[in-house]
Amino acid sequence: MRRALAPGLVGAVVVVLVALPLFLTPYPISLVTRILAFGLLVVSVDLLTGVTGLPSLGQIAYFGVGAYTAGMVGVHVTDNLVVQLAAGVALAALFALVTGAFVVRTSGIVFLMVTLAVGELTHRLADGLDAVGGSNGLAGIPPGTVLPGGEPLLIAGFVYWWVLAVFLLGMAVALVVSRSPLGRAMRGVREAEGRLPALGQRTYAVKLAAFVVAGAVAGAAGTAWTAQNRFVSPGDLAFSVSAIALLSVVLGGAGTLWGPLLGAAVVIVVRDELAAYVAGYGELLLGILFVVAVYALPRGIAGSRLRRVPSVRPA
Amino acid sequence: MTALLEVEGLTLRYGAVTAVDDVTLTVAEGSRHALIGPNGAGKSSLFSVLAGATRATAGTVRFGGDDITSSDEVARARAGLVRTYQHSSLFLRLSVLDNVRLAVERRSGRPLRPWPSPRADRRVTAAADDRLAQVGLADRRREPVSSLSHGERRQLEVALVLACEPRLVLFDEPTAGMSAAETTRFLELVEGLPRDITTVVVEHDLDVVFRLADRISVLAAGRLIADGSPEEVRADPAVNEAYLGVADGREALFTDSPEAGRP
Amino acid sequence: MRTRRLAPAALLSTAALALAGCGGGSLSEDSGGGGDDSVTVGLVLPASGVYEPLGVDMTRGWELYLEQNDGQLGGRDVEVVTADEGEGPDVGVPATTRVITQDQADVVVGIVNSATALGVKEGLASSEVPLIVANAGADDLADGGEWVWRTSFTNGGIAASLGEQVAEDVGDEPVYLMASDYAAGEESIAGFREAFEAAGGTVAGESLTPFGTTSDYQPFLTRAQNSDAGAIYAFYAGAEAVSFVQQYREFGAAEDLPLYGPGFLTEGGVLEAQGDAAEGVQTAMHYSNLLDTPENTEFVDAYVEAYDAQPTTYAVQAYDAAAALDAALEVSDGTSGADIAAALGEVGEFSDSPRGPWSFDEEHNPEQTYFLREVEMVDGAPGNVVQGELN
Amino acid sequence: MGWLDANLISVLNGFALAALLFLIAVGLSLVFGTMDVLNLAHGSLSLIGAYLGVALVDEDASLGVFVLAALLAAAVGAALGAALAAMTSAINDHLRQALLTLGVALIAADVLRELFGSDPERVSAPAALAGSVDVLGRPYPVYRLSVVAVAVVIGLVLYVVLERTQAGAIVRATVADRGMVEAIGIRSQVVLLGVFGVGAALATLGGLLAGPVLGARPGLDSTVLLLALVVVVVGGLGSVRGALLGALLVGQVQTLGVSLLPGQASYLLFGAMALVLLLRPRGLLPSPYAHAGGHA
Repeated sequence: MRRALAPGLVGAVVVVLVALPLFLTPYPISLVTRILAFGLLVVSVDLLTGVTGLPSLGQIAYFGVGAYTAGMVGVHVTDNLVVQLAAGVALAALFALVTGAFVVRTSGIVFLMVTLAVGELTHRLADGLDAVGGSNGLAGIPPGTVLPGGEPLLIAGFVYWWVLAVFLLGMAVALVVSRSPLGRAMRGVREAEGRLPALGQRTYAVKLAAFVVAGAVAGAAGTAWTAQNRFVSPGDLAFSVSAIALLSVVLGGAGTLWGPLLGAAVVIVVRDELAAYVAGYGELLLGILFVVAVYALPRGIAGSRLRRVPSVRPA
Repeated sequence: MTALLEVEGLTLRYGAVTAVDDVTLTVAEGSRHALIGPNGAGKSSLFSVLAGATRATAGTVRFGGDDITSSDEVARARAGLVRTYQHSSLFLRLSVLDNVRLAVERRSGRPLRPWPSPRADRRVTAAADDRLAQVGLADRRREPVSSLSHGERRQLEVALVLACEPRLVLFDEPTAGMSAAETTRFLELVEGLPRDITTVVVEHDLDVVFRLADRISVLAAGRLIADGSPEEVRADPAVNEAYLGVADGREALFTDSPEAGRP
Repeated sequence: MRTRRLAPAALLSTAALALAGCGGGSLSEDSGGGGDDSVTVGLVLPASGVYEPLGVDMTRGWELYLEQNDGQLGGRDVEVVTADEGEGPDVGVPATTRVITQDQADVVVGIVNSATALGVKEGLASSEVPLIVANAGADDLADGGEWVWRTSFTNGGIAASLGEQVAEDVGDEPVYLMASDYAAGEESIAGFREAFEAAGGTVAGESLTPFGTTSDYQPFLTRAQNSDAGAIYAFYAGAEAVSFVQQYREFGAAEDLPLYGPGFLTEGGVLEAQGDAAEGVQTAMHYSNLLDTPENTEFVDAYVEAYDAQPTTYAVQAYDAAAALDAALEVSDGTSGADIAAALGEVGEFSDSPRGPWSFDEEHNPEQTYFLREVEMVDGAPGNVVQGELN
Repeated sequence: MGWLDANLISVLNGFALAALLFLIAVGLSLVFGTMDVLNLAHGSLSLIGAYLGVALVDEDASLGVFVLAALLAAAVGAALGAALAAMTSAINDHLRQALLTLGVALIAADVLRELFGSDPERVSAPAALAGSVDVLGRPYPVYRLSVVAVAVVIGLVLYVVLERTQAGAIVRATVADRGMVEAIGIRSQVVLLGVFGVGAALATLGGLLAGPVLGARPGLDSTVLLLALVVVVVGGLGSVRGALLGALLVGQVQTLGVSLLPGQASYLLFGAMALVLLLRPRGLLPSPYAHAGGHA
């Protein structure tokens, strides 16, 4: 089945990523920074959608909680990024636990729509809460520091390194979980949710655990987003971001974790970078990309070494 | 011999339809019990109630002395009352090994542990491999289930069930759709199960039933009309009549189509 | 299998190598352009999303000024790099980041969305790049800080200019306030309420209407009609303004409740779509294409000739942003961001703007005249006819 | 003024909105029920209908012109629906369908923007239905009242066709079990093409009829798509009656609900949806024929 990527390869990729600021100028490095933060959000969507088989349009809510928490901690408490990360992840996981307790009772299209509702309600809450800046967003977040009393990170390359660290941490959590007994149970839910109870396993517990882990990873992604932009606005929590995140998963190859990451990179590069050459047509390019991908890459960018399984409908 | 499963006055109604009507029966520990009956007799309904997938309208079910009438599927499985599925319901895109590991982990590991632990994982894998060897699938352990044949999938079903360390296994028409060779292999597998695992088989194929069972319960129109050794049941005129409505029952008993029996 | 597993690394390293062609590294402070005598302007305007019509008008206003000045500002050659602001900060902030880091812009002009403007404010300040806001109206965006200048308006300012006039018009009757439920709407209502109540007016009620669902204002219009209000003050823009004014007419509110609001309610393409439904709506704005001054007539003629369309307030804001930059570069010592920001403080009054004379106040917002406009049919099409000055 | 007097107009307006939502959403629901395709380009179909209104119906258009435009919109919709059916027929996975149809929607949005510009446009009601009549002492737009009538007629026709005709029986059977319909020799591809065509035609027709109420503008496609999704999921996927109930509920939430709880207006729609789905995951009136609507 899904064999681990060769450790050597992973190591090489990490080395390249760490070395990037040595030869990339500030703009490309900020682009890669954005891809990493958004990519981590997409990985959290993949944990639910690809690994557990629960298509989610709601991870943006936990991303938002992480991002706003980091911002609020930055404005009111401390500019220490480690504290912001911890607070963001903790609150996002807590929010995922509270909402997930209800949400994971559903599955399939209904899960998709309930998570959409959670995402939209969070979006509107951010828009309406003056304490977090309302529709104008939360501005005035000071540049972060890594060590207490250390130098604030103002230079693109250093901000990138922090975001990379958060990314690697989140990615490690996702990989570890996906290879754990919980990960196996999550794939079990995806493959045959109805079968697990007959083995004595409550799917509710598995789904809720997956939801909380995914929420925490999305929260980490949110704090990374804030660390880079030093600004959060309700626009970051829009339905379109959720949709693009979900489609990045499909584009990359659901369930593989690294495939959706590539999907996220392709989407950001196409929408934000290529689009700069044809101003105003970013969405057109994205649309063409999606349509072409469906036919040209039937199993996503990551491909799949599995034989295609004929889809079996539950009777 | 002590009773492992005791069913008393079990009734299941869907609106005006009574699918299971006041059934009382006992499954002895270590027995090879079979549940048969003509089309629409209520076998599947009874099976579903015993497995905990459907809630009975009335009556009680005791398992190992405990009242499990209101326990759900999960609680019954944990207590050692485990079912198989008529249509293979496996984790198709997971490997054969992972399918069994899911069951082993539930039983003897920490199924929700969110990190791998080499030692615990080795133990689980070893236990899973034992089960696979037991059902003869050791050489397919790395394959995805989707690449298994129908018969192999039924073998894997058995491995999954065994991994749950059951005291009683409910088989739901296990040989439906199998070739003759597959059926033979499957029967050998079930016959080879240790005696501390009790089995209850719901089955259409009477050859299978009479080869496996040491005790047979017969349902007709939701009621239990006979309950005894294979010889007693074979000789029971009520059984023959229920199956046929005509004098010679044996023909029909063998030509029953497996599909038509489901409500 | 081997090759497939290599795919991510291959992709990443190719990307890295390709990008490395840009040379450099990103571990040192970046001072951002300024080295030579020409000026790089980052023009960040929406080319997609709901604000695209504003982006079109503003690009035209900007280009018209440059054309009229032979592509030079303050006697220096200007290189313009454009970026799509999109609909919100999620697109606009990275776009702005690109023009200042990648394109090394010395100054950024544009920004329609207030959230985007607030989102880029810090980054621009820390990069020492001045921002000339040509639309975004958030009240505290320009606060006298060194790097932000605004040629448009403040939400509260426009709203406040109407207060006294409406109080006078309605006499004893109260006014019902309505606005789209986001920051600009709240600021607009707050600004109006303060000035209106100071002038002796009373408020009958207030509704903030939700965004982006059905744009159905009937429940709120009915509330206004059921109140004892004698007039409505409303803040809407774009498609919302079209729906609102149309429903204001259809549900009969127009029959007994005169409608007042900031000029976005009936500006440009919005007014075209509203057609005669907008007749009689009275708005406050710092410009109207029907303003009868020699400066404006000349501007409108040139604009119509160039684009075969009537100019809007948005176009004038961008036109004046170019004028402000022109004036600043005229007196500036150099072309670095800091030079330009310092020079913007010395430009004085703009006396030949199409909107009439204006200057930067101490918070760097425009000190300007607001006009009371009323929608009337002019040559068969609705237009914002200027009724007089507000202040 | 009594509570009823004050809110009756909101209730009435809720019905008008529900009528439009029903027309647009019912196609989405049927296509999902029969083809198992979640068509995210559904909102684009409606926007195309609205822009057809912009192009064909001018301010003093007669009722005849409006009806012709409506028929043309339906025809265009049917053709586009057939094309979408062909595009999605080979793709069984819901997520890849979503990728494909959302891609189509993004492309359609930019094409429409090229053709009609990005300014919001108004779609005129036919001259005969312009203006307002007094309802309970307040002016109410005649056009909205007519929309309710049209929706009732179309809803009845749909109901009769689905429940009382041979074609309807085949469609119902396809909802229940696609394989079985093929087994008895009916080419389900034809059924699916037909349903997609009709569903899309209703979407464009609904879009055109909604024009004088909602206008035509970039972005309206996704607004309409979200609303239609809420309507069909709340009502129960694959069922005409469900779509109707969902539309009625969403219509009232958006008018009466907003009028009673103005402070919570922004949260009402999605809050209501979340509540319904948590209590009744398959929607209020799931199709009696449909397989469990839960799987993705």
